[in-house]
Parts: sequence; structure tokens; C-alpha cells
Amino acid sequence: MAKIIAGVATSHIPNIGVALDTGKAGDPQWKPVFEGYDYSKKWIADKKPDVVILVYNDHASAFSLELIPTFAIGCANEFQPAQTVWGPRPVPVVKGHPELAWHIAQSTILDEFDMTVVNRMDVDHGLTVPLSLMFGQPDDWPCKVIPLAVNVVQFPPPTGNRCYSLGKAIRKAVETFDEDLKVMIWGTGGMSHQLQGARAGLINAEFDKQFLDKLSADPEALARLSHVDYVREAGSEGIELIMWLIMRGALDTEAHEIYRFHYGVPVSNTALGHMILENPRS
Amino acid sequence: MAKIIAGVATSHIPNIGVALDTGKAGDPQWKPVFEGYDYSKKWIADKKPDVVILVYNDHASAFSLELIPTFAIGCANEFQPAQTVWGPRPVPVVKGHPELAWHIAQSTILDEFDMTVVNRMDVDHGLTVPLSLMFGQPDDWPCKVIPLAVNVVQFPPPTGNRCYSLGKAIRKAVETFDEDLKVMIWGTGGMSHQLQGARAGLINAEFDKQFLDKLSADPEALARLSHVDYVREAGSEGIELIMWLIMRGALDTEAHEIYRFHYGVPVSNTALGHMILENPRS
Amino acid sequence: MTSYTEAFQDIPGTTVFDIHRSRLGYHLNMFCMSLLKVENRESFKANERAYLESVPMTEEQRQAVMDRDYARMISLGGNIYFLGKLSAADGVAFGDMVASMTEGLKEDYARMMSVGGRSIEGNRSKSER
Amino acid sequence: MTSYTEAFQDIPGTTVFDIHRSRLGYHLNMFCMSLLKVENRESFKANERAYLESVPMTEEQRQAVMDRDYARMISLGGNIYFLGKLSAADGVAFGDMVASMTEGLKEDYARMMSVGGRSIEGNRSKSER
Ligand SMILES: [Fe+3]
Ligand SMILES: [Fe+3]
Repeated sequence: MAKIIAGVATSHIPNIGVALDTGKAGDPQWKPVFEGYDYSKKWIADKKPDVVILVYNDHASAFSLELIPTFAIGCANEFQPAQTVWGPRPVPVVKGHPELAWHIAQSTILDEFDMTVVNRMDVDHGLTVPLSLMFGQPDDWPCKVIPLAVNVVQFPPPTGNRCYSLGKAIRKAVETFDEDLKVMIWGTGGMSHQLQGARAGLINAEFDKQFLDKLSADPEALARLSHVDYVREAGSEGIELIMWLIMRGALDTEAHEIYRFHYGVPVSNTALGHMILENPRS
Repeated sequence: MAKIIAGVATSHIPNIGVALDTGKAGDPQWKPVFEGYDYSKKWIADKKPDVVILVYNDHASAFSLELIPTFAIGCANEFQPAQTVWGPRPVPVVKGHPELAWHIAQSTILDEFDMTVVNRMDVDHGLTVPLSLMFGQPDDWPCKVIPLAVNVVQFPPPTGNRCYSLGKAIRKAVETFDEDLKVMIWGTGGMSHQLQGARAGLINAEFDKQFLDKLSADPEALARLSHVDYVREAGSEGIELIMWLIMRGALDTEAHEIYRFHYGVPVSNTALGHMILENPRS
Repeated sequence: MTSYTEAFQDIPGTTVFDIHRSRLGYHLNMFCMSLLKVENRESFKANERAYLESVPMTEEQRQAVMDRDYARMISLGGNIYFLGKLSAADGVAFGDMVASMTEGLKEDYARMMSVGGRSIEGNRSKSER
Repeated sequence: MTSYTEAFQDIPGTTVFDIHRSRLGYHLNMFCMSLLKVENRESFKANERAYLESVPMTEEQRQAVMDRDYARMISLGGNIYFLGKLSAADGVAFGDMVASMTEGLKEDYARMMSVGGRSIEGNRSKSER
């Protein structure tokens, strides 16, 4: 049977991708950022997941205002890096796992989640920057990826509680998939940032630290945080943090925090946070 | 405040549209079909709804297999009749009610329904045939329409119970909309039919009658019917009947059945059923 | 434990468009969808084989399309609402395409429908038969 | 009772892209989205006014685009991820576009970010201020 062995939380700041793609990862400004993932790279090379369920949001790349799915699961064989005005990121094509993705779609719909199934979707920095942070610059990504796109651009996004519940439903789906697979789930986006208005540049390190603490030790409390609280404390784009709750919901309540990186200096406009959680006995 | 005054259930058989559009509504084959809606036309001319929330499914018109939303709510100003190989139906453009539609989207998402918001969507016979049956052939449709497209083409569709619950959430949304509006909700599709395989042509009049009875008097029992039961008893395309439960969930449990039309002869390949339910004190 | 998709397999003469069939028939169905555009219909009609070869479907699926064998297309992952665009492109009425998938003659099908359709009795379950 | 969208209005210097703003800014944002295509960027750059007039946005929105007044575009329903396509089309870094919406100078913004960003203290609530 398939099994969720671990969860990863990480910011998906676009400029991290730019720094890597333009050979600036060793620059003094960027070095400490990438070094924060040195442990994680070794850890994941050791864990060798077969599939990563990658929870992220699209930033007006694959979806515009014409159609806004709350939860969209990518069931295709592959996903191309999305076009931007600057061009697509020079990273490998993302290979999907259609059998597991469709199985998750079916299982969660029967569990009364109203998923949108997507068979054609380009993936932007929200999905590819986490892959770069965890895997560096390989010729091919070393595992299959199931994109799970969450609306956090158009308010209202799903509630934190709904995200947490979806995580639980995804876990159930994975555990009923009839093939031995090591599955990870990643929650991406955040941490505190605000990209518009007179309050742009907001960073709330104290909130972020508490968020990391609760993500690890008291996710149920986190699931009750309201949208207004996110926006007030973590900035208008800090709402992305709800996606970490999908990851957390898919893990054991008692999952172990085995690594944390909370970078003190905002990366471009955004606070960077990263955590690895392992299920016991995995 | 806005209020749901009544619900309408009706089949949305495409050939009914063809018969009307090609001037055959008076032919002996079609006359009894349209006569079954004579009462309903008078009733609705009297009730004058401001808005109809029209629950239907797309039949590979606006959505293909590229993207399959479980629930998609149309928030646009207008919706064009969808292109078909034979051309679009010669019916008026469908005018939306963006304020109420967006309000329903927001309210249901906050109530943990994972809606897809659609701002550009063409509407096929699933939506326009019910309008024709209830309103005939006016130059403009006499009310605003909020399309609610439900996936019943790709299995699994939402459960019957989920549809019934969504109806309740829609009712709550309507009742918190800050404008005096008379709102109706229509559930369309069905009744028994199967359009493929050696069993094509299946009609189950007894099941359909019981479905109508329960829709009226015991919707909670109906909401427990499984997908296999629908397919077994009502045919592979009879699954469309789950959409009637969204309508029913949005009404009072004690809503009055004030009209029923269950046509004994299948219309093209499909059993035709129609019911009007009024909320008490509406 | 019977899985969700397996449970439907007890129903005779019925193919449910489930997650497995959707993957199987993806390109066949998307080919049919492409026929909604008049320019695609024209280029398909001008050279069916060439058009079909430009779509990454299986050779079996291509042959079933060439043969207009709708029962076979269903068995190869076709979905009825998508296949309806192919029959419409041929000018064939939807009901006649449906009738072509049943065992009897088209005339028998029409007669059956005019007297109330196919009975559910004996058609509920393979095991019950 | 405070409605869902009203609750955000207590937060200073912040515009939440809610259901009302999405309707207001629909065409402005879809115009920005169109700039993802190189041919659209070229025709926009060749004649900004003509391009903008082909989109059914308000005259105020057109003027804000012409002026590259991002704060104004936000107030007229723009969403930051859509507006980012316009600034990118000008070759402007995303962060500089963001900085242009704040009250201080671009250099002040960079300095603020390099020392930990804008503080939350005093920035939580209009009523608390
Ligand atoms: Fe993001
Ligand atoms: Fe239908």
C-alpha cells in the first residue's frame, strides 16, 4: 500500500528560482538561503520519495479570472513550466503520477471534497521553486509530482479548517492506493508577506515563529485561524500559509519535526520558512 | 432580503429544444410533452422570479476532459448559448446576476464547499432547454439566471448527500443576500436514461415515480442513494438526477408539491419528469 | 472489498466513464471535442486517417473511429457526450448513434422506445440474471 | 454584524482582492493577463491607448495603466499577480513595482526590507492606531 512518509513546508519565493536559474545561488545575498536547505537535500536524497503531492497556488499563470477552482488536482502525465513575461523557468518538465492522482481525486470527491480535476495545466514558481530548493538543479526531477493547486488569490480562499480536513482525506486516499509507494506531501507558500498597498513589505517574524511552532505541535489550533487573522498578522499574501495545513492534515498528529529553517531577513518581499515533519514509524 | 420561493425539477432533453427551435412543438409526437408544461408556464408568469439558480450539467460543451470542476458557479454578466456541431440553439443570451452569484460563491466556500468560480462559460441544452420549457420562446429570458454546473459526466460525480448539503448552503447564502429578490432554484437532467452500451434505451418508470415521490416527501432518504443504485436503476445517464437534490436541499423540508408531470413515453432516449415545489409562506 | 469502480461492473451492458476509462479514452475524447470547430471538421473529413494520426490515440481507437464503431469506441474509453460530436459531424442523429450500440436493429430500437423503452427487469444485475 | 469582506477593512494599507474587487477589476486584470503573450505585448507597446481602448475597462483604469500608477490600479480592482505582468512587460522588477505602492522612496523600501521588513507594530488595525 502507498504511505505518506513525511511532510515538507516551504516558502516558494519566485526570486529564489531566479537566483538559482541565473547562477547567483553562491552570491552573499543568496548563499544563506540555499544553505538552509542543505540538510533537506541530504534528507530527501536518503528518503527517496516515489511521489510528492505538491500543494501550491497558481499566481495568474495557469488560471486567470475566467475560472477559479478552489482545489484543482493535476492528473496529467506531465506539466510544463508556465510561461511568464520573462519566459518559463529553465527547469525540467514535471512528471505526474496519473494513477495516484486520479485515485486521490476519486477518493476525496467520494469523501465530499468538491475537487476540480485538471488534465492540462502549466505550473509556475509556486510549484517549481520548492522542487529547486529540495532537489537543486538535476536534469530530471527525481520523483513524480502530483500538483494540487489551491486558490489563495481570489478571496475567499478555502478556510484553514477545510484545508486541514482535505489533508486528512488525502491521507486516506493515499493509504487505500494499491501499490507500494513512498509518498510525501509538501505545503508551500508564505510565510508573512504583503505585496500591495501602503503596508507592502510587512514581515511578522513573531507570528511566523508561532505558526511554525503550532504547525509542529498544535495543528488543530492553527486550523481555527481566520482569514482576517492571516491577513492582519501575516499580510495579504501571507494567506498562502493555509496551504501548509493541507500538508499537516495528511500527517499523523504526532509527526516529528526533524528540521526547521526560519530565515530572519526577508527574501525579496517575503519571510522564508521551512520545516520537515516525519510520520512516526516511517 | 432575498428568498427562495420555489423549486422546479425538470428533464433537459436536447431534442425538446430541437423540436421547439424547428417549429415542431405542435406535432403529435411533441404536443403532449409541451402541454405538460402549460400549467408551469402560467404558474411562473404569476410568480415572476427575479433570479433562477439553474442547476444543470455541461455535456462536453464548455468543459472537456482538460478541466472538470465538480461544482462551477457562473458569476458572469451573461452566458452565450454553447456551440454544437449543429450550431448554437437560437435562444436569447442568458443574463446572469453577478452580485448574487458571487455572494453565493463566497458564502458556500466559507461553508466549506469547494466551488469553482467561472466568469466565462457557454451554456448548453442542459441549461437552455429548461428555460424553453418554462418560458417558451420569448425575445429575452424574463429573469436573471445563475448557472450552477455540476459534474455528472466523469465518475465520480459528487454524492447525492453532498448535493443535498450544497442546496442547504445555497439557501443560507440566498437568505443572507441584502436585497429583496424572489429567487427560484431549478434542478435539471434525468430522469432514467442510458445512452450507451447494450443496455441503451433503459427506462425505469417505477424508479422514476418513486424518485418523484421521495423528492417531494422524503428527500433525506433520496440523499442516501448511491451512485451504483442510480446507474443500476436509472441508467448510466440517470445519474443526472443527483442535481435535483441540490434544488431540493435549498427548499424547506415541508415544501409543497404543487405540480407534477411524469410522461410515460420516453422522449428520444429519456424519461421525462417535472415537478414544482413551493416553500410554505412564499 | 469491492472498490467504487468495480461495483458498477455487475450492471449488464453498461460502461461507466470512471477514472480508468477517462485515462484510456482521453485522446479519443479530445479528438471528438476538436470537431466542435468547423475547420477541424473540414480537415478531418478531407483526410480522416491523417487527422487521426495527428492525435496521440491508439491504432485500435483510430480504427474504431474510421469504422464508426461506437460500441467499440465506448469499450476503448470513449464517452458518449464526446462521441456525439463525431456522429453529429457525420450528420447522424444522436439517437441513431445510440441505437447502433445495442444488439438489435435500429428499427427494433425505435419500436422499443416508442412503447416505453428497455425494461429494467432482467437488466439490473449480471449476478441476478 | 460585520460581513466577511468588511472585516478586512480594519487592516491599514491593505486591499483584499475580494468578490467586489474582482468584479471591479475584471477587465483590468484580464488586460494584464493578455500581456503573457508576446504578440499582445508588442501591440500594447506599439500603441498603448489603442490597445487599452480595445478592452472594456473604465477610463480611470486606462489612465492608471498609462500612468503606471500601481497603487491606483489596486484601488480600481487590480490584483497584484495580474499587475505583475504589466510591470514585467516594462522590464521592471516585481519588487520595485511593489515598492512603488508604498509611501516612502524606493530606496527607503529596500533599506526597510534589508533590516527585516515593515514592522507589524502599529500596522495591525486602524482602530488600534
Ligand atoms: Fe506564492
Ligand atoms: Fe443531460
